[in-house]
Amino acid sequence: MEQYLYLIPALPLIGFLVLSLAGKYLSRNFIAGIGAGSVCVSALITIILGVRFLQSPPGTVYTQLLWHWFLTGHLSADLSLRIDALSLIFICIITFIGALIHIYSIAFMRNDRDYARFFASMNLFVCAMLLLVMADNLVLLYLGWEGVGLCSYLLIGFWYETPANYRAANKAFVITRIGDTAMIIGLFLIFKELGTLYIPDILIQSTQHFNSGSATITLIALLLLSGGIGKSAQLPLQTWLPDAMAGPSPVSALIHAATMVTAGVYLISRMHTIFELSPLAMHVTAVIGAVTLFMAGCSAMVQTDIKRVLAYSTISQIGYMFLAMGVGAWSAAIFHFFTHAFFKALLFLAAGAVIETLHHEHNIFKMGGLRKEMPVIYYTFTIGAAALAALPLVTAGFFSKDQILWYAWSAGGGHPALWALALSGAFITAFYSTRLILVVFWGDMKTTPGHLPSGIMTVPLIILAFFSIAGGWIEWPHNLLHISLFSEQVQQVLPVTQLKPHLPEEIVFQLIAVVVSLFGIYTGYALYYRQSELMTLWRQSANVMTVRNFLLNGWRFDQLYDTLLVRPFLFITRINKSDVTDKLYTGIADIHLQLNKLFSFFQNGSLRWYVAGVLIGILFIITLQLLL
Amino acid sequence: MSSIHAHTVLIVAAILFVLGLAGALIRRNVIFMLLSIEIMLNAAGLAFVVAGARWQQPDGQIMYLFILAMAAAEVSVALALVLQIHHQHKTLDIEQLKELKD
Amino acid sequence: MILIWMICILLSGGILCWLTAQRLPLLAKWIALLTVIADMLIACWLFRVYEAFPDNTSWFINYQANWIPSVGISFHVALDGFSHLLLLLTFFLGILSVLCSWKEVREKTGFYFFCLLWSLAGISGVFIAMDLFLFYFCWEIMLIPMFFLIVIWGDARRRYAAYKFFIFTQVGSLLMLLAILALYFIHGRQTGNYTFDYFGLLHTVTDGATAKWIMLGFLFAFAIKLPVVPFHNWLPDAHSEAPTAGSLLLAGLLLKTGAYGIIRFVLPFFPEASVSIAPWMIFLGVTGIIYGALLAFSQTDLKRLIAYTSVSHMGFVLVGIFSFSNIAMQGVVMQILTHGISTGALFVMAGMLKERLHTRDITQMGGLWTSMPALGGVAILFTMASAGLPALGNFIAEFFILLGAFAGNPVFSVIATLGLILSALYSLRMLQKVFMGQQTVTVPVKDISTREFIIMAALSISIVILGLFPQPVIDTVRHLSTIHPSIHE
Amino acid sequence: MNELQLLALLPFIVLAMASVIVILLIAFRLSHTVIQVVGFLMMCLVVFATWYVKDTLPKEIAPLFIVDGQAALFTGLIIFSVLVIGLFSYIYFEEREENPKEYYILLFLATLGAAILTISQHFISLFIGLELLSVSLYALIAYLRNRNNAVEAGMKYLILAAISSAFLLFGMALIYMETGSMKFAGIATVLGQAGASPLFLMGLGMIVVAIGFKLALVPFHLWAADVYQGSPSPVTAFIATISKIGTFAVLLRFSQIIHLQHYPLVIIIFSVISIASMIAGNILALRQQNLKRLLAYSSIAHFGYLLVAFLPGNEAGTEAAIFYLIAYAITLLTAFGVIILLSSRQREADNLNIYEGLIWKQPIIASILAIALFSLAGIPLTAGFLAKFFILSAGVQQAVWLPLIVLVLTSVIGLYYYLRIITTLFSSTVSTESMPKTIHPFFHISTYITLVIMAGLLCWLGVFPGIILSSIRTFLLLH
Repeated sequence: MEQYLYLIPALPLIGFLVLSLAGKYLSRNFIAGIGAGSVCVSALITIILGVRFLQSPPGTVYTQLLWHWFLTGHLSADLSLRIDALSLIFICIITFIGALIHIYSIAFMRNDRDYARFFASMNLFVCAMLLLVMADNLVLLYLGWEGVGLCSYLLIGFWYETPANYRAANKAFVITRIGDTAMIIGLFLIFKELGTLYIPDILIQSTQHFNSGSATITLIALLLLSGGIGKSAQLPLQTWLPDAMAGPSPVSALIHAATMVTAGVYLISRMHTIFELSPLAMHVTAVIGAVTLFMAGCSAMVQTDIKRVLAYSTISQIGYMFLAMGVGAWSAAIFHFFTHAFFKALLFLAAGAVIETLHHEHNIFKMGGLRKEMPVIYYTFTIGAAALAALPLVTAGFFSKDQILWYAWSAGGGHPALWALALSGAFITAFYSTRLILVVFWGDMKTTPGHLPSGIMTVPLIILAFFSIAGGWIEWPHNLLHISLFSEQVQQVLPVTQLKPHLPEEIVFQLIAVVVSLFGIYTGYALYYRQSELMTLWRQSANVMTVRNFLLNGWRFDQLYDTLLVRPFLFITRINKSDVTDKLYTGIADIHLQLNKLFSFFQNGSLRWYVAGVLIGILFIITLQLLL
Repeated sequence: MSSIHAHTVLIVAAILFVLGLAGALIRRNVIFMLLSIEIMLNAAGLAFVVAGARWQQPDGQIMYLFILAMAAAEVSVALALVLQIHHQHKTLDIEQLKELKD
Repeated sequence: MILIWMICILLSGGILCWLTAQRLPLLAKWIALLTVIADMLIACWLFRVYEAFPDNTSWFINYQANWIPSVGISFHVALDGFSHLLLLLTFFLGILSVLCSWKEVREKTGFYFFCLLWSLAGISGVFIAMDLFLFYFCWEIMLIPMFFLIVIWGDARRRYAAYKFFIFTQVGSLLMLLAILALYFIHGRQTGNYTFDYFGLLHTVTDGATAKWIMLGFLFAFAIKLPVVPFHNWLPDAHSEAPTAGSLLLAGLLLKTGAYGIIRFVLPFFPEASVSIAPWMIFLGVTGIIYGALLAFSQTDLKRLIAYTSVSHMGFVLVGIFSFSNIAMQGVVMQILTHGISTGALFVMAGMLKERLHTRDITQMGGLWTSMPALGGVAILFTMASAGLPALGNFIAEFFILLGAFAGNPVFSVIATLGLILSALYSLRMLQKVFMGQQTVTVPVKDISTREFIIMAALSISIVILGLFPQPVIDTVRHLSTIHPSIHE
Repeated sequence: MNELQLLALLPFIVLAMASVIVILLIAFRLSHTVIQVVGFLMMCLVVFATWYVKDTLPKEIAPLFIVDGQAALFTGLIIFSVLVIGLFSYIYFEEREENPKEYYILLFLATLGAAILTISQHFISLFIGLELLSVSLYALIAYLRNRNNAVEAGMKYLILAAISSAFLLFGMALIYMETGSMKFAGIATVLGQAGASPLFLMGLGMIVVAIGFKLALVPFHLWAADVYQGSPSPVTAFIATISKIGTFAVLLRFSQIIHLQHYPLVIIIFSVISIASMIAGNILALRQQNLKRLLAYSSIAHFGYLLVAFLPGNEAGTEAAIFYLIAYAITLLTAFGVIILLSSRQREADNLNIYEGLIWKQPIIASILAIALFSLAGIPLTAGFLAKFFILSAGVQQAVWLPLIVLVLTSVIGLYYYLRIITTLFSSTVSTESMPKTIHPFFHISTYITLVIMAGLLCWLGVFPGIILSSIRTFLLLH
């Protein structure tokens, strides 16, 4: 099986090459076939691989060396793939959800002019993302890391003619680049300290080389964390993700919900040893996760653009994953990634379908009453939203989020404050999920729908909906049912979560979580379905509206960065456009021209001046003589 | 002749020389400039003669003869040019000859 | 001997072009193309010879002939892996520069190709000369044809640009000449053997202060050529006013001679002095990275923008060289190659746009991706290369340099790494202004032609190959780790 | 004086006879062409004579002259220059209505003066040579009296040259006064015993004035541009080359015998003069639109460079200076040749407008001029580069850093105006000025061929200077 490993990323790559080079000569069906087909075959191979992997003894690692990339001195990196349980989970999600989204896109993008370009970019993305998670060294990982960044850029700016779109694309690329740069500095530091960039070696050597909590390891961890923060849109580099919704909906589903934005989660869990050696970095991760999940959740509550709601919710959910990792609940984080991928992809695709049907209407308050018109979308969306809201027991989201809430208190790095933030996040999540359903699908119809989505679009939704429910059943809280298929696999790679001593009963926390999320749903229902007076009152209150606008603009982070960084930068570049050092040289040239004028003045044709010149000469010589 | 005496004459020559130079600087008329230059040349000649006398050699006087010959040749060319200038410019004022300049 | 033939082929090809172009301009173009291709083939063939050469640390071709024996000047040319790579780059870009002038140059074709080929000959000479006088000779020779290329076929401000280019480089090179002479006499007095030979002068013992001054003479010339901020001012003007092929050669090759000079001469001749000046050089390099990027960001002239990116990228070269790290040194070589290709490609692209739109002002462009999808794709590839995206050659280069520099100078290396963010900024801005948004140009714009496709394909393939298979390059210049005693891992 | 001594003077005697023969030819009313051809043959004869006497060198003809290798070199260079100038003169004067015949008498007399300077080792011979040169030049400059302000130029040159002669004479008198000898070697002996007195140094300073005037060094350079512009172009070429070569030859000999460079005062004076000349010459030329004036300024700068080679006072410096003069003479003659070829009855080709886009109209002529300018600018592939290289090399050897740095920096300034002319030559707007018709096909073509050969020589010297260098060395050993 190992020798076919390369096919998983290679197939999408071939798809990309064919589509980008020959795209304009191919028919639409053929493009769709290649674009979606390559990823589907990849997914198939992955599934076969996954089955094999599950059958093999624990701790199995598949590796394949493609070629030696470079070797100079101690620095070497190969193009070689490495799959363990952690990678496999990611690969499965990437290929499987990727395949579904590609299939969905066949119909979704049907009428777009740049059909081939779309699939080419999507294929390239899948390839890069696969390389990211399959890399056995950090350089290759970085290749994938930047590759997905590029694809994200290309796809956010897919409709490049609209300024907002390419601005969003630029913003996404630049902000993630800031994180990436920190990350690559982390790579340098790792290499300086350990002399290798081969991931297994790093994990082994770091425990021998560093004392727990030493400054260097903390620095490394924080730098890697910054990379993760950038890619995963965590505080303070989260501002790009809401704008990234400018891309087509399948892009948002694949890149900005299911896969790329979770690359940070992958990186941190991949390098878990380093983080575990640094309690401070772990703590920072947890705090960032908790604060992000809360702040983004708050913003999600007031958004009016359906995709922006989902974008903020994605930031918030990834915040949960960071929180989980920060407290040491590795398995929970990965599990949340797993379930989140399904339901968030589902939500985005469904939202895409809604937007498409409503003639590109993004504002949820201009939607409404779609329950009857598009039932399949309605039900699947509701399932997704329920999973997001963590509706107990029936949705995948519940199982994963419940774990995180529990560990936020109880795990080694847990803290009641973190738990409180996470809990309030759960409430908020439930609230805005409900709000979304109610506003979009209930109430009066405000925009008449156009063509309903075709079967090609709905089938992936149904499949995803299924997994949004069933996906959680492979891992139950151990006090309910003793199923832990997922964590068993993950724990081959990642450490088992350590619990604090003397904890309250777990069931208490679970009940609180259930109550909170149900209360959130109820609040949403109360405010939006019943059109409560409170709502009207709020609408009139200036203070509330200020808060609302503050949240609507994502806590005004954009404005903050604008004043602190963007404007000074633009100012400096603008005043120095003509290069201040040039003044020096034009100054020198000017001096010479002035001297020329001065000397020319003596060339005035008057003979007596010339005689005077001779006189000056002899006087000069005599003076010199007298002086010496 | 004692050397002090020689130096005294040398001072006379130097004064003559400076006078000539001053004349060349101050006078605008070409003829007067040429006259001043003659004075300078003769000052140099005087210096040569004094020097020759100091060393009891005829060389200084020989040199003076050469100077005379040269001055004559020079003045002959100069006067031809002066004629041309007068012919072309109707003036001998050197300040009027400023066609060639930057 | 084969090396001399290579240069002679270029020189005679140039003269032939000039002679034939009066009657048959097309023939002149073909002669030019075939001349460079012939050299390229020889160079490729030499690469196989080189690989078969048992010990690749030494000079596998070494030819010496008398020139002016009375003052110890000889015609000494030699080739090692480093020179060889640069020769390959020279001929590769040479072919492309001929190709991209195919349509652009309509008048005075013969003289144009004469200048082009002679310039290439001078550049090749610089890379193989092993006699300091010969080196200086070639160093100057390559400038004159380039000066003509700019001043005759350049844009509106071509005279200003050409003067600036020539005068800047001349200041440096004359100071270098003084330094060469000083070294020559010091060596001559010590050994009694007055020679300009590289290997002869290599082991000159100079005391600290003298070595420092002589080194500064060399360094000044190379720093202007590289260019190092604040001596970079000639570059944006020259690059932006030159014709496409001129910009290609300037960015792709002429700048590289500066880097080559530092590696080949400054480091081995002045081991101690170069160590003592290293922090300053790294500082200037980092300044260049940041300052160049800031300037690139603010430009509205496309070619000027690309030119400033060169300033930024060459900053990496300086940092890499003076961090005395083996890895960084490999990175420098990679940067030399990949910057030549990627920036060259961007200049070719700018040339294509100018040919179609008759402007270099990016504020007058926009939305061109719609009408030129292929060029848009290529543009993305090369702006991303310029921004240091992995899988493309530039990444390897910058990664090596920064990684190598990090061990010794972590602070500077980190600041230099910030240049990656800035490079993303200016790259994206360029892409956005040219290719994104609503199409502003009303005239119909054609996508790339077959000839242009060949150029772009060659450049694209090479940048990807360098990104994915850099090992042959690394192996070829492995011996550079021995060029300076303090080069370490 | 014995026969061998007379033999050594043979080239100079032949040279002197050349003027006499030309007078006779005029008396017999022979045509310009005949005079030209005879003059040419006489000059060839001088070259031949120099070659013939080469093996008997060195020879001292006491007390006035010494004919050695160095003198032979300079004389050879002077004769070569006058050959070329004579050739150029034909088409230049034939096109103008004035009677050109007497011109050759003056030309050969002036050449004789310069040649005598190269062999003089005594104040009297120095004075005679210099005055022979000067007085002939007064007439030569103003030869075309009705044109081009020639008379004004002549008058300016005359008065200034006469003043400088007066300085020279007074300086000589002072030195004679102090040392009791007018022979260089005699002066050196006295100096060796008694050292330099203030009066002696004063005399030296006055001589420097005269030399500085002849070489057009700052601050005695003010005449140069006006005279260059006003003179007929062949005469300008003469002033720029032969007159300066002769003067420099005598300066060199004087300094060699007296060991001038041992006096710090002299070194300082010459350093300052050299630096000032380099700066002023190059800066004055920056915006000059008149090619002849521009060449005047450039030659001011070039003699500043030359003094850098003179400063060290060593053998390498002498070699470098001689090589420099050779390269410089060829270069300037080439440049003036082009000017002469492009000049017509109506106007001198000295305005830069005429040269616009010349390369596209007359590619060969323009290329020749471009090569000459590159050589002046000191760009490789041309003799000018190697010349500058040897100067730098001589300077570095003696570590005269300040003048060297100034040399480097000012030659960069100089680059600007050379490039300016070159870009004018290559500019895409072609000058509308009509080119003169060729009236005298034979002389026109021979001038043309000479120019091509000289340009070729420049390139050849620029790439393979070996032969010239070694022959300079052989000649210098004859002393």
